[in-house]
Amino acid sequence: MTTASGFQMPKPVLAVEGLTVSFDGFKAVDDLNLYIDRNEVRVVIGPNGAGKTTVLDLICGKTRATGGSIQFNNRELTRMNEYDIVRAGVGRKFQTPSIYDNLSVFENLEMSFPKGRTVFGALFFKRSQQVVDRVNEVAADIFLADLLQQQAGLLSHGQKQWLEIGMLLMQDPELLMLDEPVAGMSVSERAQTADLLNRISQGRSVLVIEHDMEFVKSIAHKVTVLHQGKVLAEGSMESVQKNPKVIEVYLGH
Amino acid sequence: MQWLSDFGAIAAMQGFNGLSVFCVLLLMALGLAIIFGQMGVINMAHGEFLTIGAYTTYVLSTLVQNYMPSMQPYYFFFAIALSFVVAGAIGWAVERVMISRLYHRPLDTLLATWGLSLVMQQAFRSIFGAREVSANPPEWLMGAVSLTDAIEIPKNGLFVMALTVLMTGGIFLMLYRTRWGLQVRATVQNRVMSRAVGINTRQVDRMTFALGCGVAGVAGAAFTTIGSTGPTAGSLYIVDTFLTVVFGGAQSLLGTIASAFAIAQTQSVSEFFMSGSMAKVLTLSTVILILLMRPQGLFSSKIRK
Amino acid sequence: MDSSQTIAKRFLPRRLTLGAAALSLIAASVFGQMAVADDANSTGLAVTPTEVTVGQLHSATGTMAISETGSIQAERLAIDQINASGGILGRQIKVIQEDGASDWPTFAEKAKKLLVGDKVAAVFGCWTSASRKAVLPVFEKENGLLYYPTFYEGLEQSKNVIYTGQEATQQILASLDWIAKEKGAKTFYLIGSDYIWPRTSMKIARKHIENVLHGTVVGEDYYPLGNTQFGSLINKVKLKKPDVVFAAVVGGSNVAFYKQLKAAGVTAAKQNLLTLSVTEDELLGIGGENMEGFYASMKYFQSLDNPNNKAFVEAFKAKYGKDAVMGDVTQAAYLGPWLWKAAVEKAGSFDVDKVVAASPGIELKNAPEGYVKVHENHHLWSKTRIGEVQANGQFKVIYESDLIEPNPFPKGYQ
Amino acid sequence: MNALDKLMGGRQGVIGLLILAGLILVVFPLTLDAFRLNMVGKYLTYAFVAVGLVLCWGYGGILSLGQGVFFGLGGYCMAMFLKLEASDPESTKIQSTPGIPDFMDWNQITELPTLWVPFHSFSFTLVAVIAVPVILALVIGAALFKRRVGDVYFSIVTQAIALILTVLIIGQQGLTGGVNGITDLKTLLGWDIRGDGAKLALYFINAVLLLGCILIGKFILASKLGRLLMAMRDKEERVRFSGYDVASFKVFVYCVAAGFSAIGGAMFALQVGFMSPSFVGIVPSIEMVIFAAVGGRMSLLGAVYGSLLVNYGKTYFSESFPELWLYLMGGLFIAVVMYFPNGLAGLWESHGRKWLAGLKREPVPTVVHTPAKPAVVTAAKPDSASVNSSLEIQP
Repeated sequence: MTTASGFQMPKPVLAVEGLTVSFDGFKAVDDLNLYIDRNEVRVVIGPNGAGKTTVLDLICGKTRATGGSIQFNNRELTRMNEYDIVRAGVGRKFQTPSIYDNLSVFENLEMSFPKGRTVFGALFFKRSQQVVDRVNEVAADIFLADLLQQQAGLLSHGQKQWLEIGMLLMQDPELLMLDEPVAGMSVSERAQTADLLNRISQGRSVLVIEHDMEFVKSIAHKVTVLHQGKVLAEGSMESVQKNPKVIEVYLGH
Repeated sequence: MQWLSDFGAIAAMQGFNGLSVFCVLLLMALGLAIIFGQMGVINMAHGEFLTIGAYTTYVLSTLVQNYMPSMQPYYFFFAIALSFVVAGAIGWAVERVMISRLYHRPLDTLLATWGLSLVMQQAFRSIFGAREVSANPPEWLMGAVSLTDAIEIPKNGLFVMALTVLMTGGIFLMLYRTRWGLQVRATVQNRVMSRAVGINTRQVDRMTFALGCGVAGVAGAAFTTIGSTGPTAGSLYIVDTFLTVVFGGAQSLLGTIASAFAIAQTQSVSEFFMSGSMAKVLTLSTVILILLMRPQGLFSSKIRK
Repeated sequence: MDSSQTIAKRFLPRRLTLGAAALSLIAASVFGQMAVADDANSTGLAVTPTEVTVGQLHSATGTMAISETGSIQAERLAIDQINASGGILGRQIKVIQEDGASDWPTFAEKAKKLLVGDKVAAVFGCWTSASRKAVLPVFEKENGLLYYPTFYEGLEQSKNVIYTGQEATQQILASLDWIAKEKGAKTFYLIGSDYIWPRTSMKIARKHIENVLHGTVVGEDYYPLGNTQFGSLINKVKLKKPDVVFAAVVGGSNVAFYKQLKAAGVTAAKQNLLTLSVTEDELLGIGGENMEGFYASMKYFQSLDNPNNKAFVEAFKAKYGKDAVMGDVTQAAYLGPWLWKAAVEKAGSFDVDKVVAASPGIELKNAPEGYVKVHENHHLWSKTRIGEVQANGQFKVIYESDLIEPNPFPKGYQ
Repeated sequence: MNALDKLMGGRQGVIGLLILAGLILVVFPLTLDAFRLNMVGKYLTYAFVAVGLVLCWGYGGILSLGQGVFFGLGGYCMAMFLKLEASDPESTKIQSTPGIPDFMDWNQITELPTLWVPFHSFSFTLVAVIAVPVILALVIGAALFKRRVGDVYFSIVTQAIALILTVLIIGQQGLTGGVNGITDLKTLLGWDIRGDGAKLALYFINAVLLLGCILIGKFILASKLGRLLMAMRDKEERVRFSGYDVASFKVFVYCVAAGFSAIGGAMFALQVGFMSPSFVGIVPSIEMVIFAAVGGRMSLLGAVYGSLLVNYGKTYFSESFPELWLYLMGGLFIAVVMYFPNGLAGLWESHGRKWLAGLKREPVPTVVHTPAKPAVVTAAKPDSASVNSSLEIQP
């Protein structure tokens, strides 16, 4: 266990150990260790092809690991299927905003409400007051309170990003994984998002992939640098930025 | 004792039979492997392109018979070439007016091409009549080569086999050794990117589809030596052919070959021990069951998504 | 309730109907032709003083069109000839043709249309057993009259159907006897397409071979309709070396089967083959050279040498071109209208019940196949012939049986 | 909106359903003679399949080319019951073994096969009609969807299954009646189903059942499950990572579609009086897809009109110009798929409504989505059905 993530908390929420995946021999993620604590916002950075997105895929079950383990609240995720991982409390936002263009903002959020998830549950699902309240609450969080009836396809790019984050919040996950949440956002939107992330990190852990260093600075408690599927460096933003290996990797090509 | 040697001979011929069934299946599947495997287009009218080849051969053979009987022994090679051209040309046209508009809707391509197959079948019926016709292949293709007095190898079987090897080899070279093949595979991998690097994907698609249909045409020509030629002759093959390609793992030409071999041998061997119908059921069910357990087919590479 | 009778009742006082019926029966038996013409019109069928309507129900489209075209043409030819010779009971025959489209429910549907909608006096049609089975209930319910031309598996006998083709035993037994006698055949290999006619035929054949000829069946195989790969089968034949291959393969499979036999070197020189399913029609597709020297068992061949047949072939070619060929079924279909004509004239009425009643015993001396007679069981007495395939796509008739009694429910063969 | 409205899909939906009901329950019976009405009845049995296809193809994005399998199974279950009733020892006394179906007798079968025995019971038959096909669908669906088989693979596999079943039925003719199928069905519980009166009654039963299936369909689409189906077609990954077992939903609609088809098959056997493998195979299965496509793959009601129109056309043209028929059928199919992916319903949405609104000088109902009116949305987004259908299996 690296000293870095060692001793604030004996039990990290997420403990990734020796994680490895290879596609036809090519190791996209190679013997990776990663520990994230409650209330922590962790940002993973690294050059393209470093395996950042693959790590998220592995954690949420989209890709199956070739080796290693992923412990989430002492539950082994590597052998669980996607929806069980989600139900266990892991939420994941995709790189390109992935929402239901045909449905209204309200319905998009409603979809993620953790009720009526089985076939017959869905068949007889009733839009209770509880649901409506929750939706309004989240909508307020993600700055879309007055766009609830809007058809989601018509939202701006930034708003779509928020909506997807909102859909995750509906599930009230313990671990929130965001793949480039501010891509394509205006400066002001980025500020709002940073503020949003800081708010929602309370009581849960957030794992973010991001390129925009300004944004990273504004949210990251700790930064992990990936390179060729391995952890190159880990620590505070400052320490990482001083790290010669990191500089070499980033400026080296 | 006599019986034993007989049995050896039969075993040999049975093995050969398996091989020739394999070649037939492969020859049919090749065109599809290109169109479906490489382009991801489901062409339900594939069987009809096969029929086009068969009819082309039939027309040519009747012409030869009536006008230049002397050519009888040789016309067949020309017929094969012509079948390729005709089927290919029609395929090119079809791609242009129909397929090209449906690339983003694979399921709809399937339905539209099925409609096309209906039209083509009726067209054959209107032009050549509903009756089965028979292109008579050159004499040298008939009869069998007797290795021993017991072991006899049908010549047309050998011929189809040779043709299959030739076609397969050719397609392999085209796909993996030529610039065109590179473009095709590039387009398959990433349409947008290929366009960006200056590949005329439209052109590539069109040629690929035409090639696939052409190959089907050749298959049709070859089948006139072993099978019948009728308006619906091609549609008989379509399901087996698709299964072969799917079973092999669509993207992989090697897979297609392997699955054609597997299916053919199962069919041929089981036919030897049970009634033909049951053999068919057994073979298809086995394929389906394996597909249920391994939907990506025999050969398929794990892709980073 | 029988439609034609209800209508008859509706339009006529009962006594008159009965009287007329009785009268006509007497008239028919005594004066034959000269039956009371008015009575013929009292049946609720589409019969006017100058015209009588019949239906034709075959597949003009779909997979079966291949086989049924010949029948359509033959029936037309017969009807034209009858009309030319003054029609029936002084009436011209009008034909309504419906397309069964090779689809069994469509057959049933169109049969109902012809009987209920068009009120046709008789229907000439169907080819496959499946289509016949599909229309049979309709004909029995609506009390129609069907003339069915195809040689078939038997095991059926309906008041409303006249079977102008041979039933299985007629076609099979005589030919088996012949080949056993001529070729001293003891071992047989039975091969068929996988549906009821071949299977039933082969069952009859097996019983006859084992119980009567005291031979052995060394193999029995069925392939799906449309199958085109017979390599394994051919190898099995080569292994078992039967004296005779007894085949009932149909449709596209036929072509593949014989081409591959020839390709594998299994020719008449080495192997006796007797088929139930190859007529001149099929030979067009197979190509005579691919089957040369093999035998077919039919009741009719185009090459049959008698004046009736010469006239028939001539007329047929005159109407449909010199390249037209006539097979067994074509000829059987041609008999339909003539048999109906004879029965109607004997009954002196188009009323289905009367025509049916009059049918048994009807003789045709002008039949291309020679002489036929309608049996009480609605099948025909007929001769069975063995034809040897010639390279030119014709058959050489090398054997002719005596007149054989039809026996659709052969005891000891079921 | 209130429950009923939600179920029917708003006023538009209610009106549409009423019009259809009026047409098949009142107009047809009054205007058509017994013979034509019986034909319409037959067409309507195909509509069951088409309605099912709207659910699993139009909304679920699952194109099954093997619906004939379920239609056939349902039909055969019913036919087996009817055949047993028709083969009582009295009417089959000429057979060497009286009391068994005639075709079994021809195949030297001397006692009723075990498979047939339970079909002496009508209640068992009714259960089997639905259960057998649905269970099969469950197995196929579970096996394929749990493994994320791409849409096209699924289509091809289902097609192969249709082929297998056909060959099997034909091969086992001692058990199934082979190519001829199970023919000459006479009575249902002693009630002669061949008379015009009976046919009329059956027609109404059929029509009511069909409307029932449509209502079930509307209920499913109006529920959250309906929205989930659309969401899945749109962003399957997103749905999966919102904690849903995507496969189970696909299996569900597939089973529902199978169940509908089976009912259609059973009603077919009852109304037409026989069942044969020619409804199980590949060609009939794809034709049933045409019905749905022509009517509108996104519209339950459209599917019914599609079935009626295409079949009427088939009958009419094959009577008038047999030669042209296949050209028309093929052409129609190509045209619909290429230019009107949403079929008649789509055309109605895009033109009919405006026209109607124009007549009534009412504001045109805008094409904005409300969950209960999915057909409307997708009219705006024609090929969304297959936009994101991918060839390879998603890893």
